[in-house]
Amino acid sequence: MKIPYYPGCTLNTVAKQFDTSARESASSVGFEMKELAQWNCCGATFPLTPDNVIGLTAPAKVLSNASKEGDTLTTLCAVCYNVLKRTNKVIRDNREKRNVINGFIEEEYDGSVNILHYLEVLRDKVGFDKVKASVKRPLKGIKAATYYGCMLLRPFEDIGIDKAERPTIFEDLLAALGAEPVEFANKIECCGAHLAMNNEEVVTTLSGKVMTSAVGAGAELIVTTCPLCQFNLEKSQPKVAEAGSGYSPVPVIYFTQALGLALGQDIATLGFEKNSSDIMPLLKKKGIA
Amino acid sequence: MSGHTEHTTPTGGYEPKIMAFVCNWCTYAGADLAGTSRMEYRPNVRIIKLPCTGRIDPLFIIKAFENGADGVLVSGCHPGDCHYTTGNYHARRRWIGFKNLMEFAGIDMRRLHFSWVSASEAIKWVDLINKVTDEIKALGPFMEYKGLKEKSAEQGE
Amino acid sequence: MPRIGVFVCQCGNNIAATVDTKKVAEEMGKLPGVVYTCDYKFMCSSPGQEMLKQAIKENKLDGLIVSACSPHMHEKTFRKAAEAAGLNPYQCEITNIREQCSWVHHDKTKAAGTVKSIDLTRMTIQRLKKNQPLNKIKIPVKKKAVVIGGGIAGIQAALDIAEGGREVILVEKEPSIGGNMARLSETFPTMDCSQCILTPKMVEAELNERITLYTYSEVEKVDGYIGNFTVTVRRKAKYVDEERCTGCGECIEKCPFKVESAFELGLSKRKVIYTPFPQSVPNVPVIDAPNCTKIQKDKCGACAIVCGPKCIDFKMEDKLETVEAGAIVVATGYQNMPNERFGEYGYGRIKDVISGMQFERLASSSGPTGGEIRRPSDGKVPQSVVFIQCVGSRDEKKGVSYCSKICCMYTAKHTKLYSHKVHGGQSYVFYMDIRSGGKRYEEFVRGAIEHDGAMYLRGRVSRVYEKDGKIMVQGADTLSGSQVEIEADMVVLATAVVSRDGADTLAQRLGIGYDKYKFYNEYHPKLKPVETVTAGIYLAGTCMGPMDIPESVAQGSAAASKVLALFSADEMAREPITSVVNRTTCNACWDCLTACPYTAIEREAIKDRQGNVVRWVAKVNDGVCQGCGVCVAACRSKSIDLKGYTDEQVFAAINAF
Amino acid sequence: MKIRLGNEDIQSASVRRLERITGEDVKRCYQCGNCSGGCPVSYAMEIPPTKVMRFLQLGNIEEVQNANSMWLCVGCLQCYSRCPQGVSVAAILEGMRQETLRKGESRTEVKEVPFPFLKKAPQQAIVCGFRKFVG
Ligand SMILES: Cc1cc2nc3c(=O)[nH]c(=O)nc-3n(C[C@H](O)[C@H](O)[C@H](O)COP(=O)(O)OP(=O)(O)OC[C@H]3O[C@@H](n4cnc5c(N)ncnc54)[C@H](O)[C@@H]3O)c2cc1C
Ligand SMILES: Cc1cc2nc3c(=O)[nH]c(=O)nc-3n(C[C@H](O)[C@H](O)[C@H](O)COP(=O)(O)OP(=O)(O)OC[C@H]3O[C@@H](n4cnc5c(N)ncnc54)[C@H](O)[C@@H]3O)c2cc1C
Ligand code: SF4
Ligand code: SF4
Ligand code: SF4
Ligand code: SF4
Ligand code: SF4
Ligand code: SF4
Ligand code: SF4
Ligand code: SF4
Repeated sequence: MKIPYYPGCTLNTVAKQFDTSARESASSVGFEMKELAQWNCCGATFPLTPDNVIGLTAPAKVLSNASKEGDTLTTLCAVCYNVLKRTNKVIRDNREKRNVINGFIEEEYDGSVNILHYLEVLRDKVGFDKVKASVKRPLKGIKAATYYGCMLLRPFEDIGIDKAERPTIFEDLLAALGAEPVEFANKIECCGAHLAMNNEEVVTTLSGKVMTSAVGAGAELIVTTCPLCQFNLEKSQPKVAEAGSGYSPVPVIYFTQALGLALGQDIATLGFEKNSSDIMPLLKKKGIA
Repeated sequence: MSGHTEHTTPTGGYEPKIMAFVCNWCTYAGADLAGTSRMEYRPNVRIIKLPCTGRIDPLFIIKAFENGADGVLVSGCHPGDCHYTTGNYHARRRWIGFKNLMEFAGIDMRRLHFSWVSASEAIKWVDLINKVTDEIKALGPFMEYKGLKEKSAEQGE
Repeated sequence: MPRIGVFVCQCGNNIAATVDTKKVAEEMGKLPGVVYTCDYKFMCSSPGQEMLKQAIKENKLDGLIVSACSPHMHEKTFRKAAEAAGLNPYQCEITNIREQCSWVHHDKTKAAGTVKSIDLTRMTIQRLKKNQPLNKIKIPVKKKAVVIGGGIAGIQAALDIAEGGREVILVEKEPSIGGNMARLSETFPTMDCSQCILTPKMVEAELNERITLYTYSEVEKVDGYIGNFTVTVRRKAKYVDEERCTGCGECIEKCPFKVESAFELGLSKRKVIYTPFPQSVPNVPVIDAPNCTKIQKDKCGACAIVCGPKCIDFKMEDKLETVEAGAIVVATGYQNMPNERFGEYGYGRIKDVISGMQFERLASSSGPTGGEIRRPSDGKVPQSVVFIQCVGSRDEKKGVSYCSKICCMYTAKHTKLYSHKVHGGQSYVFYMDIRSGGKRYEEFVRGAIEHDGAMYLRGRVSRVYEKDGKIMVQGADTLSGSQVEIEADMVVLATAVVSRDGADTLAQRLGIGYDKYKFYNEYHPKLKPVETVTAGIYLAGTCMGPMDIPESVAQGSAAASKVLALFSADEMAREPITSVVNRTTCNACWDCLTACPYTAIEREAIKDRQGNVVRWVAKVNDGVCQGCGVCVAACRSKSIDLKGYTDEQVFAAINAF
Repeated sequence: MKIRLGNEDIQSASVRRLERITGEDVKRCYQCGNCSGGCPVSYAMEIPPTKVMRFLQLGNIEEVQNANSMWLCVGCLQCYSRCPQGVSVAAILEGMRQETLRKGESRTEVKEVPFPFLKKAPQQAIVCGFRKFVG
C-alpha cells in the first residue's frame, strides 16, 4: 500500500525526526508514504473568515497536486491536516469558491481527495490490531499522556477524526504500543500556538497547564501530534519547573517516535537527540533501552 | 346564467368585478368582522365560501375569469393556523404548479391575488379589497376571455 | 323545476338602510325556479321564522334562501326552521347581505349594496339548485376509554373519567404506574413529598372498579375512529400470575441475581424478579426475562420454589388483547436527554457528575441512600455541589433549541433540599436565565437564593474535569465578566426534557401529529390544547412538551372532560360535510390519500363474486373526514367530491357571477 | 462605563460589515458565557469573548478594536466548538484583526520577534504568526 504523503514545511526542517520516524514505522506496518512530487507550504492557518479565499489557494495547490498522485493524502502535522482537510471540504462543498480557487491556482480540482491523518491511516487502513501485532519493543509500564491539542479535533463538523470532546484514537494507539495512556484534563486544550512568536507569558501558562495536568495525572511521558505543540511544551517546560510549582520536566516526543520505538526501530534513528527533552533516562528506567 | 351586473357604475366609470374564494374559518370570519365593525370597503368583490383554501380547484379560478371576473382573490388562514391543520399548506403547494397553468391559459398573474386574512384581521381584509380593487381597476377590464362563455354556450357545453 | 323561496331580511334598519331589500326580492322573483319571494323586518324573530315555515308549506317549497346576516349567525336557526317545516335542512342556504353588503357599503342611495346583494343572492340560488339533501352523520359511541401512559397525567385522566362514570383501561408499559413523578423526592413549589401525594392516587386508580390497569403492556395497533376505536394491546409476559400474587415479596428476597435498576438510574441494583420501587402499583413483581437464568439457561428457579401461591410461570408468553373504546387519551410522558452527548461535562466518565433526576433519587427518602445526599463514587457527603442548568436545552448545536421549562425550578428545589440536608454545604448554580413564571415560583427561587444561600452564577459552564480528586467546573460569570473555576465535590446537570424513545412510532400508530422533537401536536396550541387532529384522541402531560406536575394534572383532567363530553350521548351527530369517492372513476392513484390531513381515506378492495380483488379504490371514512376538501382538489380524475361543497355547486355559483 | 445607545449603534454599519466578512450573525449570541468560560486566553483578554459579542451587539466595535483580545486569540476554536448557538468568536476576532491589518496597523512589529525564536521555531508558527499579526 502506497499512500501519497504531504510532509509540510516544518517536518522538512525543525521536525525532521517526526517525518523520518513516521516513514520508518509505516514500512514496518506495511505501507509506504510516498512524498508528493511537488508541494508547497499549506499556509499553516485555515482562514476563519469566509471572504478570505486567497488564504485557501496554497492548501488548494497542495490538494490538487495530491489528486494527481492518488485518491488519498496523508499528513502528520496536526496543523497541515486541519488546513488541508478544511480547505478540501470548502472546495468540495462550495462550488462558487471552488471556481474562484481553481481560477487562482489554474487547476481543476474538485475536492475528491480523502485527507487522512497518519493516526487515521493506522486506525482505519492498517488497524490498531495489526499495529499491536507488529510491536517488538512494547512501551510497557510507561504512563503516557496523549496530547491532542486543538487542530487535530476542531471544528468537529469539518474534521471528525473522533468524538470532539472525548476522543480516544490517540490513547488507543498508545495502548496498542503497550503504553498506559493517562486521562488528563487538558489533553484537548490549546498550548498557546503561534503566540509563541510574541507572547511567551501566555504560551508558558497554557503549555504549563497541559503539562502539569498530564504529569499530575501520573504521566511520565507526553506524546504530541504537532510540531508547534512539541515546540511550545518543550520550550515552556524549564520555565514551568522554575516557577516552583513542584513540576519536574518529563520527556515530550512525537507520536511517531513512540511508534518507531515500539516497532523496534534502532533507537539511534528515531531522532530523540533533536528533541530538547531527554527520553533516554525514562527508557533506561523502564528497561526499554 | 343570467347577465351579471355591468362593468360600469351608474355614473359611467369602469368598475372591475372581483371574485374572492375564501375559507370559512379565517378569512370569511375576518370579512364578517369588517362588517360587524362597520368598516367600509369597495363593493366590487363577490365572495364564495369554501371550507378551506385547500378545496380550491384551479378550474374555479379559470371559470371565474370566464364568467367575467376581472380579478380573482384567494384568501385563507395564515400558514400554521389552518383549521384543518395543513389544508392551506396543500393549497399553497398546489399554486406552484398552478401558476404555470394560469399563464398558459393566458391569465395575467397580476389579476390573481393570494393572501392570508385571519378571523381578527378585518382591517387587513378591508385594505386588501381596496388594494386589489384599485390594482385590477388600473389593469382595466379582462378582455381575453370576453365572449368565451357565450361561445361555449353556443357549442352546447 | 325546483320550487325555491327567497326571504330577504331587513334586519330592522341594519340591512334596509343601505340595501333595497324589496328590490332584491323582486329581482330574484324573476329567476327561473324561484316561486316565492318576500322581504321582512326581522327574519330570525319568532314571527319571522313562523312566516318562513308557513311559506314553505303553502308554496310547497323544496329549497329556500335567506338573504340576511352571516351564516355564522343564523344558518342553524333557519335550517332548523326549514326542517320543522318538513324540508331537508341542507336545502336551506344563507346569503350574507349584512356583513358583506349593508354594513360595509355605506352608500345611502343603496346602489352598491343592492347590486351586490342581488349578485350574491343569485349566486346562492344557482348553487342551491345543485344541492342534495344531506343527513347528519350519526356515529355510535363506545363509552370506554383507553389511557396510554400511567404517569401522573394519565392517572389523573383515568381517575376523572372513572369518576364521570365511564370505564377506563390504563395501559402502562412499565411494571408499575407512577411514571417519572414516582422518582421525585419533594416537589416544587410547595415541597410536598412526591410519594405522599402520588401514592394515594396510584392506589385509587388500582382500586377504582371502573379502571383496569394493563401494566407491562404496550399499544400495538389502533384501528377505527372517534367513538369506535379498536386498540390492540400487547401484554408482555410478567411470568407472574397477577391474579394470584399476594405481593409478599418472598420471590424477590430469594432471587440470587442483581442487575442495575433502571428506575434508580443506575444508582443501585435490583433483583431479576422485581418491582420497580417499593410502592409499585400493582404490587406484583415481574421477571426480567433476558437476565433470568431460569428462562435463559433453565437454571435456578428459586423464586418459583418460595412462592406460596405458586404464581410463577416461566413459560408465560406475551398476549395480544383488543379493546373496543370510544376515546383514547395519550399521556406517555417524557424522558431526560442522555448526557453522554456532553463529553465536556464528563458525564458517564466522572462518577460524581450526575443528572437532576439522579439527584432526585439521592434526595428521596425511598432512594438508594435513604435520602442522604451522598456522592456515587465514594459515598461521601459533598460539601460543594455545582448545578448546571440548560444542559442540552436551549442548545441548538448539540441538544434541542427549546427551553425545558422545569429545570430552573427543580434546580432551585435541589439547592433547597441540599441546604436542608447538608449543613454547611454550598451550592452553586450556573444559569442563563431563571424561568420561574408560575404561581409562587419566583418567590420559590428567591427563597433558594436568600434563605438557603444558593450561589447563582449567570453563565454557562464550558467544561468539567477532574483534578486531584476534585471536580473542577470551569465556566463564566457573565455579570462580572469573568471566567470562574469552582472546585466541587459533585456536579448535577439539569438535562433537557425530551420526548420518549419511540414516541414517533406510537404517534404513527395513532395517526396523530408530532413536531420535530417528537412531542405530540395539540390541535390548536391555545384553543384546543388537549385535542389532536384525530377526533377522539386526546393528549395530556409531557408527551406534548415539557411541563410540570400542576400542568400535567390540569391536562389530564382537561382530556378527561373532553372524553366525558364525548361519552355524554349514545351517538354523536356530525355535519354531513364529508367527501365521497366515485368508485367507477377512481383510478387508485392515492393522491387523495396522501393529501388528506386526517388520514380519513383508506384503500378499499373491489372484489368479484369469487372474492378475488379486481381493483382498488379510495374510500372516505365518514367518521374521520373533517370536510376540508383538500382531497377533492388533489384528485386529478375528479373522482372525489365534497358534500355540501361539490364541484357542481361551486361552479353553479361561479357561473351565476 | 456608561453607554449611550441610539439606533445608529444597533444598526452599526461597521458591525454589519464585520458580519459580512466573517459570515457570523452577532444577534445569534445569547450571552451564555460558554466561550468566555472555555477560552484558554480569556483570562488575559481585556475583553473576554462573551463581552466581545455583547459590544458588537451594541454596535460598539471600537471598544473591541482597542482591546488586546483579537491579538491574543490563539484560534483554538474552543469557543466555536462549544457555543450552543454555533457562533464563532474566533472568526469574529479574525475578521477584526484583518480589518485592522488591512488598514496597515498591527500590534506586532516583525522586528519585535526575538531572533533566536525565528531560528528555532517551527516554520508553521512563523508562517501562522506572520499571517495573524502582519497580514
Ligand atoms: C429532575 C426533575 C425534577 C422534577 N421535579 C418536579 C417538581 O418538583 N414539581 C413538579 O411539578 N414537576 C417536577 N418535575 C416534572 C415532572 O416530573 C413532570 O411534570 C411529570 O412527571 C409529568 O408527568 P407525565 O404523566 O406527563 O409523564 P411521565 O411521568 O413521564 O409518565 C408517562 C408514563 O407513560 C408511560 N409510557 C410511556 N410510553 C408508553 C407507551 N408507549 N405505552 C404505555 N405506557 C407508556 C411511562 O412508562 C410513564 O409511566 C421534575 C422533572 C425532573 C426531570
Ligand atoms: C398585554 C397582554 C397581552 C397578552 N397577550 C397574550 C398572547 O399573545 N397570548 C396569550 O396566550 N395570552 C396573552 N395574554 C394573556 C391573556 O389575556 C389571558 O391569559 C386570558 O385572557 C385569560 O382569560 P380569562 O378567561 O382567564 O380571564 P379574563 O379575560 O380576564 O376574563 C374574565 C371575565 O370575567 C368577567 N368577570 C370578572 N369578574 C366577574 C364577576 N364577579 N361576575 C361576572 N363576571 C366577571 C370579566 O368581565 C371578564 O369578561 C395577554 C395579556 C396581556 C395583559
Ligand atoms: S336574521 Fe340576521 S339579518 Fe335578519 S334580523 Fe335576524 S340578525 Fe338581522
Ligand atoms: S412470592 Fe409469589 S406471591 Fe409473593 S410476590 Fe412473589 S410471585 Fe407474588
Ligand atoms: S428464576 Fe430467575 S427471577 Fe427467579 S430467582 Fe432465579 S434468576 Fe431470579
Ligand atoms: S427551565 Fe431554566 S434551566 Fe431549564 S432549559 Fe429553561 S432556562 Fe434552562
Ligand atoms: S375532505 Fe378533508 S378530511 Fe375529508 S377525506 Fe378529504 S381531505 Fe380528508
Ligand atoms: S385521488 Fe381520486 S382517483 Fe386518486 S385515489 Fe383518490 S379518489 Fe381515486
Ligand atoms: S458561547 Fe456563543 S452564545 Fe454563548 S456567549 Fe459565546 S458566542 Fe455567545
Ligand atoms: S479561538 Fe480564540 S476566542 Fe475562541 S476560545 Fe480559542 S483563543 Fe478563545
